[in-house]
Amino acid sequence: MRRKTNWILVLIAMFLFVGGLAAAGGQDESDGGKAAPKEDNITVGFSCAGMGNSWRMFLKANFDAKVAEHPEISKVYFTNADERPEKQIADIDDLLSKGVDLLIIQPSLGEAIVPAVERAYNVGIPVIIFDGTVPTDQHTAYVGQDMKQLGAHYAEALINMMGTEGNIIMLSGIAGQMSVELRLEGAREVFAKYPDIQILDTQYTGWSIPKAKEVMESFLQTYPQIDGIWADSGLMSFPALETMKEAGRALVPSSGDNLNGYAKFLVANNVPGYIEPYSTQQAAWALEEGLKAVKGAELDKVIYHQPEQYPFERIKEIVNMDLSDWWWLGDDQIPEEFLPQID
Amino acid sequence: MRKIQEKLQRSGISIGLIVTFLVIILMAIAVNIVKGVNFFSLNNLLNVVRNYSMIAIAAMGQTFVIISGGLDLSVSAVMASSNVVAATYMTSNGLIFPVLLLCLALAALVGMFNGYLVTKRNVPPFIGTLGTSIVINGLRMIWTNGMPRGAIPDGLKNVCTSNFLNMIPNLFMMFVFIAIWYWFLLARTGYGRRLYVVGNNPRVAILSGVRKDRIIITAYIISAVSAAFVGILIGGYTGIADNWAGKGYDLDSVAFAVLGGAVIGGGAGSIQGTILGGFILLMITNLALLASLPLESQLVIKGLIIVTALGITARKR
Amino acid sequence: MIMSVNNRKLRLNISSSNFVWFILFGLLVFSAISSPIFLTGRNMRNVLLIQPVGLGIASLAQALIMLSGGIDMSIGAAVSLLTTMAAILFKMFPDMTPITVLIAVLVTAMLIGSLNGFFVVILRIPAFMGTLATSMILQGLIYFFTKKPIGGIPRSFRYIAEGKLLAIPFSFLFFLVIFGIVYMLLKRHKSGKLVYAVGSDQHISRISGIAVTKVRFMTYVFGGVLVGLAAVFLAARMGGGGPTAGSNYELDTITASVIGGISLAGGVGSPLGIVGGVLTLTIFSNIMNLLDINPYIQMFLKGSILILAVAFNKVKKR
Amino acid sequence: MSTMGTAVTGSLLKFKDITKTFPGVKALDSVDMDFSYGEVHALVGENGAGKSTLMKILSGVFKPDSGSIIYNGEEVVIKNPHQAQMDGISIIFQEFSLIKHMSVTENVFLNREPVSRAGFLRFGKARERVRELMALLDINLDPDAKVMDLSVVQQQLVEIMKALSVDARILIMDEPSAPLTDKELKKLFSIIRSLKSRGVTVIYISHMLEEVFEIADRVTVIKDGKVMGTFPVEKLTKDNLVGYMVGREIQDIYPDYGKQIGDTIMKVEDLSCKGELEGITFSLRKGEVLGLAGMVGSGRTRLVQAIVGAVRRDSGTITVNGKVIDNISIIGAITEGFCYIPSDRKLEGIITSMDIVQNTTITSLKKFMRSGIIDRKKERIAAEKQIAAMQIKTASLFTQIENLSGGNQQKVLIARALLTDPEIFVIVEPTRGIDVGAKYEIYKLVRELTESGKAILMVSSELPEVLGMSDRIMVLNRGRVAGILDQHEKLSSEEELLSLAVGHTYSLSS
Repeated sequence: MRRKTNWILVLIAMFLFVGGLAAAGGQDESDGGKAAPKEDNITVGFSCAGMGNSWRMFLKANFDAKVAEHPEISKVYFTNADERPEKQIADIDDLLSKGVDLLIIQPSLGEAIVPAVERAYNVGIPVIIFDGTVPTDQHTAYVGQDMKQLGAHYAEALINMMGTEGNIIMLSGIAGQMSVELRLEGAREVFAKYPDIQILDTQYTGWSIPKAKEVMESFLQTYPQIDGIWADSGLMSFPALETMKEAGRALVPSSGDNLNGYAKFLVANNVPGYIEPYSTQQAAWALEEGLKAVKGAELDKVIYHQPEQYPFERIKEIVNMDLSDWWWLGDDQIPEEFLPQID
Repeated sequence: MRKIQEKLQRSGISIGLIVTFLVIILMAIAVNIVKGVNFFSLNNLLNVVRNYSMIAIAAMGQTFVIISGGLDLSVSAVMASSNVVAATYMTSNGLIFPVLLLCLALAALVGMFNGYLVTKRNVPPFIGTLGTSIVINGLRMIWTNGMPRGAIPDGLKNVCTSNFLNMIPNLFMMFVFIAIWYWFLLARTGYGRRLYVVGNNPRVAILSGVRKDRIIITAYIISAVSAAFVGILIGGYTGIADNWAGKGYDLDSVAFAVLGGAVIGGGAGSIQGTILGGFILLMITNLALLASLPLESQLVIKGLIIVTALGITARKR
Repeated sequence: MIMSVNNRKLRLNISSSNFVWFILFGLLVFSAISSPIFLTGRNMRNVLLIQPVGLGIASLAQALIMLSGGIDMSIGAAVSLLTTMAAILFKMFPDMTPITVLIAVLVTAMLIGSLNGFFVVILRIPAFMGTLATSMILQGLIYFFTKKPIGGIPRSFRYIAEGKLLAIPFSFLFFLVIFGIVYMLLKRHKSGKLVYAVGSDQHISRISGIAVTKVRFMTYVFGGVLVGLAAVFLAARMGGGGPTAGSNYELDTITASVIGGISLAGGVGSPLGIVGGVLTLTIFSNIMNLLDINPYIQMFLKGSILILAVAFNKVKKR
Repeated sequence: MSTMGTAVTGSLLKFKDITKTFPGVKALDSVDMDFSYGEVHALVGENGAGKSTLMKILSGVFKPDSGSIIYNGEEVVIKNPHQAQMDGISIIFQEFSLIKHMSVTENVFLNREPVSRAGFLRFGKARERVRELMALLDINLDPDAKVMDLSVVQQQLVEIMKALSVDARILIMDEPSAPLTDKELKKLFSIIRSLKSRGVTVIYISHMLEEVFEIADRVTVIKDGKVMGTFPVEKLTKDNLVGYMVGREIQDIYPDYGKQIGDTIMKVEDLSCKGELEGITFSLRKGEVLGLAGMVGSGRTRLVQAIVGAVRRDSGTITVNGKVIDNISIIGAITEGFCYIPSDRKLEGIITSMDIVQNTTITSLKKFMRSGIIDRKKERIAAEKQIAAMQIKTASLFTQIENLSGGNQQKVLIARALLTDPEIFVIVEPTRGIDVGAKYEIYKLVRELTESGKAILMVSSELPEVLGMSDRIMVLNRGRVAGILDQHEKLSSEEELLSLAVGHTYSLSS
């Protein structure tokens, strides 16, 4: 038995050795030049940062719907980095091995995938980044929303609703994520302009609803007067308001993205709030721009889109109280077959 | 002094835990003086115990597994799954109870599978339950496609967010009820006694006619069922189905139990210890929030508290 | 002679460290058949010589600590901290040479290892909780310095991951040297014997005259250094770092080690198995990407394979 | 017998006023002893008398509370086992100190591996030295075999090699002979003699007084942590030595038997376990002690395991009280009236973290439960009764069992078995590691059991014990019944038994 095992070991070792040699000897496919424009039979690689929440599912649904509009796309390869930069680097390399014509990247940790992005760019294909910056010149374009501005819009809308003086609390998602930190930064810059706005406290909630409620409960404990809630997402303002309601406190203005649960709560309780989506269209936008690049167009380095903003009156008009809490306000236009399956 | 120590040991609560508890009480007083927020105000205490109740139920389940010599890292996967299943099928108030039973039954299957891996296949619990948790998460995501269906019925929301006699959170009442049962099961029944024997010396257990595998599998079932129940409570508490409900509760529940005197490797641990250990960790979080400490200090303090409590206990042994 | 009458049974000699090679072999054959791209030079190089290196070195650290009877739950946070630290150093002192940064990272890593050693060995806190506490403390420390990811690690440093020496990726040589050292120390050096002995049975080691406390402490310190080396490679590969750069690394390294045949109870396993374990994980992820498998199904398969690999390699159990 | 009276050339080691206290127990009380160059110094005393503690102090495992050790004319402090080794003090521990995942060679040289200057291992050299040691001891083992694959005897030989591989000036042997066969014991003795002639001091701890008389030059008796005296071996007789040890003279350590043997209670027919046991047939009667003897590896352990359901049998029938019993689990065996008292108390017997009551009742817990709940008062009363009947010496019912002596632990195990109302006792090595006084009490207990009609199947490696206690003796040889000796007409001799066990004539006094 032992001899047999050794035999297999030797076989594997040989296999690895041959493979390694082949790998070492193989030339880099990258020639630094730009790939020739292509009009059809385009393969697309989509390296996503992670899956597993509704926003990402709608992002993918919008993306898939967009793919269907483009018959020149022959195949889409999709990888999931599970929020790990190292996995994403491997994913990008794997996609390059597949020989895709267009690479769309949603960075898990932008700063930590720079070399992979540069490698991809040097292969000569268009590399489009969205939902999180990658600090390198070597990509074709950044497509998406200005996250700092989004945070600032939330802050401004909050001040519009509550006035230029009062106490606010800030609720953020996962510490260390660029998109989270930029929203926070944008908001702080706005609040800094209003000396009578006092930021009572800022806490990260890890985008966990029970955690948000726990944090809010202790805020209510500590601060008798809260006039507004700045949250970087509906996922945080929704439980915060819910907690206030349970505690019997008067509901206050808040900000957030287009999570249907948040919108439904605002309307049901008739409390003013401001919604500006962090759009689930972004992957679709990136695809649209990327295809232009594949076909030979020159793109700007940064392409910002501004989605529709929803003041409270507008929310009341368009909210669909029958849809799931995890739906996204304004995403009704996605064709049925691409939607995450719903009963 | 030795007498006190022995008493404590028999009561299942370690010295380190008591010392740490006193330290935190002092911290709470300090916060009160400096920041002017009173930790001990009834309202705040009720808040703390409400949050505490859910994870503590899971941690008590975890305690059974740890005493048996195992570890259950599939707790949060089970929570999230039962949360999502509940939201999907509890379409009306009338269905709350049957669906609750369905979730608990499914969880029992998961626990059985964990137990099977650990007992019949000799898989290290760490890896076996980690594998189970990845599989369950995968299955759930395939099923929900990332977006939980359905909604939490109002009845469940009301039960989980309102208070008994307008004062004590219902969640806490449930916790107390379950805690008493679990304590009784562990300290007063044949099952509990045998669980300790199995965790302490599995060989003796077999030779004494204890059905070792059955005891261990039951421990995993208790843990999984507790987790599933908590998953549903989280649903009621937050009012929204969440694919990642209870994220991070695996390690948290282990931390509760170990801080409370359970030993990874088996044979020691108690419900009362886990309750106190968990309460200490929750107090730290709450105090940090009351004192407006930023995230970074919260993490460091939590780590240091764990080290202190366990370090003192280890020294005294 | 009476001695020769014994009841030693013939046993199937598939020890768990060998078992991983069966899995790996199966995976290789499956991959080679199912995807034409798998065997291309570019993919082979990525998957065999570059992608496994970071996890490989970190798993060596985990395996070393597991062999001594411990476990290290702080590897993820340590990798995050150390990569972030490298990036911060380059940002604050752009003129710093890569060697200086490397040394600074390794020294810090050693301190982290010592902290683990202090908690677990000196304070005698159970390894799982002690290192978990370290992990919390380290994560907190990162947030003290920065909440944002930090990039900008210069090309000279990135050579470690991207460079080539005589047409061979430098990353591979980097791993080979580290692996060689760990292997020699564990299998051919007295200190390795001590680690195995202490991991198998602390009491017996102690009465055999082994300075158990010292051996265990040094294992954590040396494990820390290895985590530092993994972080150096990852910083070079990622070109930056951040508070979540190493998330989940502790569980990945444990998974790789266990698949590679390292016992969670200590004292059993070979560093060679780690190579098998890490390659298995890397190739699995690669072939899943190449075959464009739905991420959730990937998750399900990964968990199933983990369970199967561990649950059914127990041929030798008597 | 002892003709080896080597000239005593002065003191090598002295204990002065050594005291050591454990929680609640004074293990050593002002011990003064001295050991000479090149002598074999036996240390005897009941279990728990403090011998092992004293030796653990000498080898650096424990530190004394007070007192001093004078070694080679200088006062020394032995901080840890490593330092003891460096000072030339080597020990064979009573409990195995081998690492089971490691090979023979690795174990022999653990922490003293032959290494190059840079610390790299020299495998060739280590193996070579192991072969030398094996040649010296006339052992035939694979130097690369894993210890976990070795039998108990083989492990003990590795243990001895490990101790001998140190260039020791003092060699402590704590019960080295327990698992050894006679031939190996003789070999061990000849090695001890040659060590002695090289000036090595051997401290020999044993319960087997025959051995002490054969090998020792001087004997020190310890009782309750105190030295009762040191005697040249020539001045001692077995009786007065036992007298010093237990504080009373024991005429006959085996109690008389009642000889009230009743009907057959169990019949085993043609029992086989593949590769280990073949065609075992015998019967067991009420009120009888059936001794089960045989060399290590003869299948004794496997046979009792097959009977109590710890392993499956491949064929054969077991009939208890006329009822045929299928392959059963241990739980089944307990309900059928079997009880099993294992030899390795620490591994298979006691539950270390629990108290005496809980240890006593674990097997019969059902009796004290009502719908799953333990009636703790009932449990305590039942345990108390047994503990009193067994005369277990303990401060409290709630003392952790770890803190009891070996003999008392064994009594707890018997009490545990009794609570299940068994009819057939299967006892393996009932007195392993138990001192003379306690042994007698255990024997008495066994006799009382037979008088109340219980049947006893007793496995023992100690020939005098088998011969003294058994009504009949079944001898196994290579998995088969070599013969059954009936002791009623006349007592069998050790020679008769051994010749059956090894399959040829064998003389003890060769």
